[in-house]
Amino acid sequence: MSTDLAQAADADLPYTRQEMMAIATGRELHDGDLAIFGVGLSMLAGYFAQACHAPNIRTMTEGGVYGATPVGGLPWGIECNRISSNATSFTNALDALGFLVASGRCDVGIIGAAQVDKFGNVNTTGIWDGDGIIGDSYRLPKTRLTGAGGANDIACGAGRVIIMVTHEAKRFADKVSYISSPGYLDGGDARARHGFIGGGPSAIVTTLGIMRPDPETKEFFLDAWYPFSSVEEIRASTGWDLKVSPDAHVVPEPTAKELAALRRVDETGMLRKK
Amino acid sequence: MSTDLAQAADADLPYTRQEMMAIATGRELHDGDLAIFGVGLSMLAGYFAQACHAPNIRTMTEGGVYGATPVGGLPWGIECNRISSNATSFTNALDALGFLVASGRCDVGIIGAAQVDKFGNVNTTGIWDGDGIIGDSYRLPKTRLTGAGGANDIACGAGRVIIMVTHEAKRFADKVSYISSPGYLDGGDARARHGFIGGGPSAIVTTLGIMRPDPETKEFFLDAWYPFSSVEEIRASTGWDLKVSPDAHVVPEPTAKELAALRRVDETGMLRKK
Amino acid sequence: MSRNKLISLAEAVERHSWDGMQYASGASLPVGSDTIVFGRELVRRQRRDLHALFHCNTQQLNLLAAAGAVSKAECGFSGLEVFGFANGLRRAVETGQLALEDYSNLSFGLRLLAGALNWPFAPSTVNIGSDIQWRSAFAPDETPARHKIPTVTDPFSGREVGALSPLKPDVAAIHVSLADPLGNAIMLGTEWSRFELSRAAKKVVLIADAIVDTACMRQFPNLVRIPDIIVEAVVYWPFAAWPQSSPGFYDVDEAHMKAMNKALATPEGTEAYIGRYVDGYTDLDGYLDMIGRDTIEQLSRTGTAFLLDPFRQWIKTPEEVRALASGDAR
Amino acid sequence: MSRNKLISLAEAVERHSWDGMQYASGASLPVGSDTIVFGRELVRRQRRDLHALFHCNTQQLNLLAAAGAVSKAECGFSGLEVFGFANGLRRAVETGQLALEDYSNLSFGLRLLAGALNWPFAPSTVNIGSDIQWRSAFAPDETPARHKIPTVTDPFSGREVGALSPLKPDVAAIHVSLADPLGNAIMLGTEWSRFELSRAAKKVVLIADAIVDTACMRQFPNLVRIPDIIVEAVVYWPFAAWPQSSPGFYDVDEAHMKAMNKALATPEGTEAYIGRYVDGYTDLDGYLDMIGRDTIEQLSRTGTAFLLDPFRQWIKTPEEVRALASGDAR
Repeated sequence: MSTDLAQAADADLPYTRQEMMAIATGRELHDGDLAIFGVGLSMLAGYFAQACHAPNIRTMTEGGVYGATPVGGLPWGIECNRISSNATSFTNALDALGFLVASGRCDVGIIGAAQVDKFGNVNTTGIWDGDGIIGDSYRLPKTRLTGAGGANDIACGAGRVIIMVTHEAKRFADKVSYISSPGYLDGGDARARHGFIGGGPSAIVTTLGIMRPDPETKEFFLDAWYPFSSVEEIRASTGWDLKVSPDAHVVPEPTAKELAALRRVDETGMLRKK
Repeated sequence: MSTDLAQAADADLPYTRQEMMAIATGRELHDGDLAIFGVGLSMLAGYFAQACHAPNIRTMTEGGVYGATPVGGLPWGIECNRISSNATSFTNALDALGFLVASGRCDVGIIGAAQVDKFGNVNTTGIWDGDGIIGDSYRLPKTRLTGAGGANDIACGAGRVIIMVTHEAKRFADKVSYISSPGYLDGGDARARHGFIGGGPSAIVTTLGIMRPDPETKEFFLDAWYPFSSVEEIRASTGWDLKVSPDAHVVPEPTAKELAALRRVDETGMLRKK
Repeated sequence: MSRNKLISLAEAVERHSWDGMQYASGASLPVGSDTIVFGRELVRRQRRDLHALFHCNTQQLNLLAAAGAVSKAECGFSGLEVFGFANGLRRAVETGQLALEDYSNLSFGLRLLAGALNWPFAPSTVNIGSDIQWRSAFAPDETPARHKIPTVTDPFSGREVGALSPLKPDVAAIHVSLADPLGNAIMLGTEWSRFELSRAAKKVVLIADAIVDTACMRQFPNLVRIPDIIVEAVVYWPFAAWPQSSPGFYDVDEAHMKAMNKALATPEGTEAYIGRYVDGYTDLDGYLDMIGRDTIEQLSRTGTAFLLDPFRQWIKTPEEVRALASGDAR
Repeated sequence: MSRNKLISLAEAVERHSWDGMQYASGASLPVGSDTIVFGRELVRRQRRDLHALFHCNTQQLNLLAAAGAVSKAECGFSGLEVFGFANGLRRAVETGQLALEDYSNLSFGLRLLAGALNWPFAPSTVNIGSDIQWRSAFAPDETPARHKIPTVTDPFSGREVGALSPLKPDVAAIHVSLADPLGNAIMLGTEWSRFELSRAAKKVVLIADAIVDTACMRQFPNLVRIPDIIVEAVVYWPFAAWPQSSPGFYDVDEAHMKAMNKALATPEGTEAYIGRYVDGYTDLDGYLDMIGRDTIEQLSRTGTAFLLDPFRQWIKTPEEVRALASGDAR
């Protein structure tokens, strides 16, 4: 199914695909969680959860910004004045990513991805020519991306990780070109080799649906689609032969309460843009 | 020579032995040094140097107290309000002892000792029965002392270390019962085995005189005595066969300026007590 | 978003202490901010077999050791600075009632850092080559001690450095100058290793000399080195560090420091001290009476009082704090 | 006791930068406090072959890379957050003009920590098992990379963790909110890793949005996370982080962030940008004119302005600062 058609269909929805993704991500957060958000969509999804159904979520950004909520629209960064204007505490990177995440204290983190593979490994570093794989020797990327930032640290340390990503075939690879942030590596109990305290990605939430890891193999399967998407569309937009859970189901539409909460957080309408 | 006789002699001096020791220690500090002081005499000696001849000394305590001078008398501790009332910066232990001392940044530290040996090793941990040596197995000390505190860290990291100690034979051992803070260990280049960035003790300043390490063997020899002490008294009060430098000399008496500066710092007359 | 965590001291000690726990305090210094009053309550409740992790000894450890509440302790420094040896701790060590494992002030801080980061070890360029490395009170027969500070080889240079074991206390009682009811806290004066301890401990109980509005924290977020998200409980207790000092609030009580340390030198003195200064009050008012209102006034005339000026407008009165407390204040 | 260290920006760059140096900044984040104006001066003076150590990329590294001043860089994050990819840095990497070594935001901070502590390495439980460990732009032929993040065995458990190499930059230019002439500094907002960087660097130059009396530092010593004893020079330069933000002082300049990043995407755009925004001013007044007085007024209307309120009474006017400066202010 083409993106054009999908977007045409969106015109009839009272919410955007991005909003559905943010709400589906937010639903993964539980009241009381110590939660770390990255910049952009991740932050909106997290603060949406706090505004909607998880008022006692304990929020932080990797900047060491605690007790804050965005003011004046989506912050331009995790240290932006829009998130620095009502914090109760400012510390630093070692505190946030080290003492609170690498320590295993953080319950959940939300990260983004330029590319993700079937074991939930994330690439945000580069795209290489040819087969897209960096190869035996290091070589120059065709397209340099942003690097790992705090996502590698969250991927190693957070109790569970939710990966948010726009659903396009080129972004869903059988194997990412470069593992910037580890998911389940080559599957199974591969994480144990490195002693990661974090549990790994619990969900990949996309603009089309939700994938979850098989408890044994750790390969991600399709768990749910949205009211506006379908199993076929999702499989066609995924770069590996995506398995579908026998229990796969449609994700409940955003409620009026959810949309209202999300839009209070997304004051400048970032997610309303189609 | 008995301590009683020595103290009787002191009655004629316009300064006490403790004051002479503090001044002699202070003279070891140079303008511009980044200097760390411990509690008690060490702090008085250090701030005396700043008040007298080294105005641009950069002072710190292991509490992470910067830019302060004692107010109201000798501080009861390195964090006492008497040193906390005019600081320009308060940080913490890791900063002071780690970033600034273990890093090798600190030029000079002043430490005390319950017992010191001919290689400048310091014991502040305990005194054991019998030969005074802890023995092959750990055993209970007859007298438990204060432990190492920050002195071990200063002994390992500071560019040079000045040891201040009351001169009594029982405190000057051929070999200390327990090395709480390393001097030159068993002499020569033994420090190099452990890669210490600090240079080791440059002087032992006592209530009777000043000892310095032989450049090769690192055994401490007598370099100077005070106007009120003598080579004989010092050798008799030292638990090893103390060598005397051919250049050994008498330490110049405190000047009026020095005494005035010291007494401004020692507001409550701690060092005036005999 | 966080909940009101104000509870009484009695409730905090009841809920957050137990026999045999690894208990940390003293991530302060012997004359400064420590939760001495938490230790008094531990003695009153006759907690036993504590494994004390005190960066430095304070009058709290001195009292706990004298009272026989501690069977193991680890310290960077075990004296009382200018007040001399800690007689209660010393007596417990010399009689073998308490095994005291020695570190230094840097290495103890690094062990808290390692605990906070969940590192299996922290590298150390200190303590190596001295008896701190070779001797272990916890493994007395092993000489040299092989498991206390083993060496590790730097993979870059081949150089050997020490490896320090991480500390993760079960409970840390941390003294702070100002806390809000949610558990955000400001420390005045050196923080020593309270920052690292608050991250290394499994549970953090704050004991604050004063309670302020959260608005104070939003005005000075860079001063809030302990954020509410890692705090279990907040106890309001003025003069909590007495006879030690709290910058901004009160000076060290020199007379009581000396008298207390003298008392703790003997079992009889300790018993008398506990009778008078542990069992001698049942609530905050009684505690302040016990210290003496004159003494309180005198100690409050500290040269550091100006440090508190920017925060006074947010300090709640004892009545306001009582109204806020979720439990019954004692 | 410390001396007046106020010097002009030109003098600071003249004295404290050289071709080929290991230069650190960006111990801030891509939208926050960074010494962008120091980078403009480095470009103006055509410094070359810099080895840039930026915890995160900022518009400073983006500009330096676009201008061809950097041959090696190490980063934890190399984008511009919501502003997207850093086009200048990206172009330099994709053309092979600059070798970019990747770390993460925690590991970069830990490397500064290791540098500050003079550790030969820092243990790491992150970056291992990913291509950050296996791939090295500085040793492209070595796959897997063996010297970038080798493993080290925990002597307590036998577990393998990563070993991170320490960072000790030759010079760090650190943006702070407030500095006194001696070099004591207060940061408002996240300090990110400026605390650790200030201890890891061999030389520290502070660029402050405002200069205050030392009395301000004595009122708030717990906020003075960078003490004068480790500082070489202090530069007064309002809007030093522009177009990035400085909490308390000004918001991010969204329009310029985008325009700047767009310009740096091409050599032509970079040349035009330098002509206008690097060579386009000769002194502080000219710099502020270049930003635009209207823009300055608008950016100063920040929701974080209240953070500065407690300190305003000590802020010196530009004339007072000029009178204090030991060198000629440009």
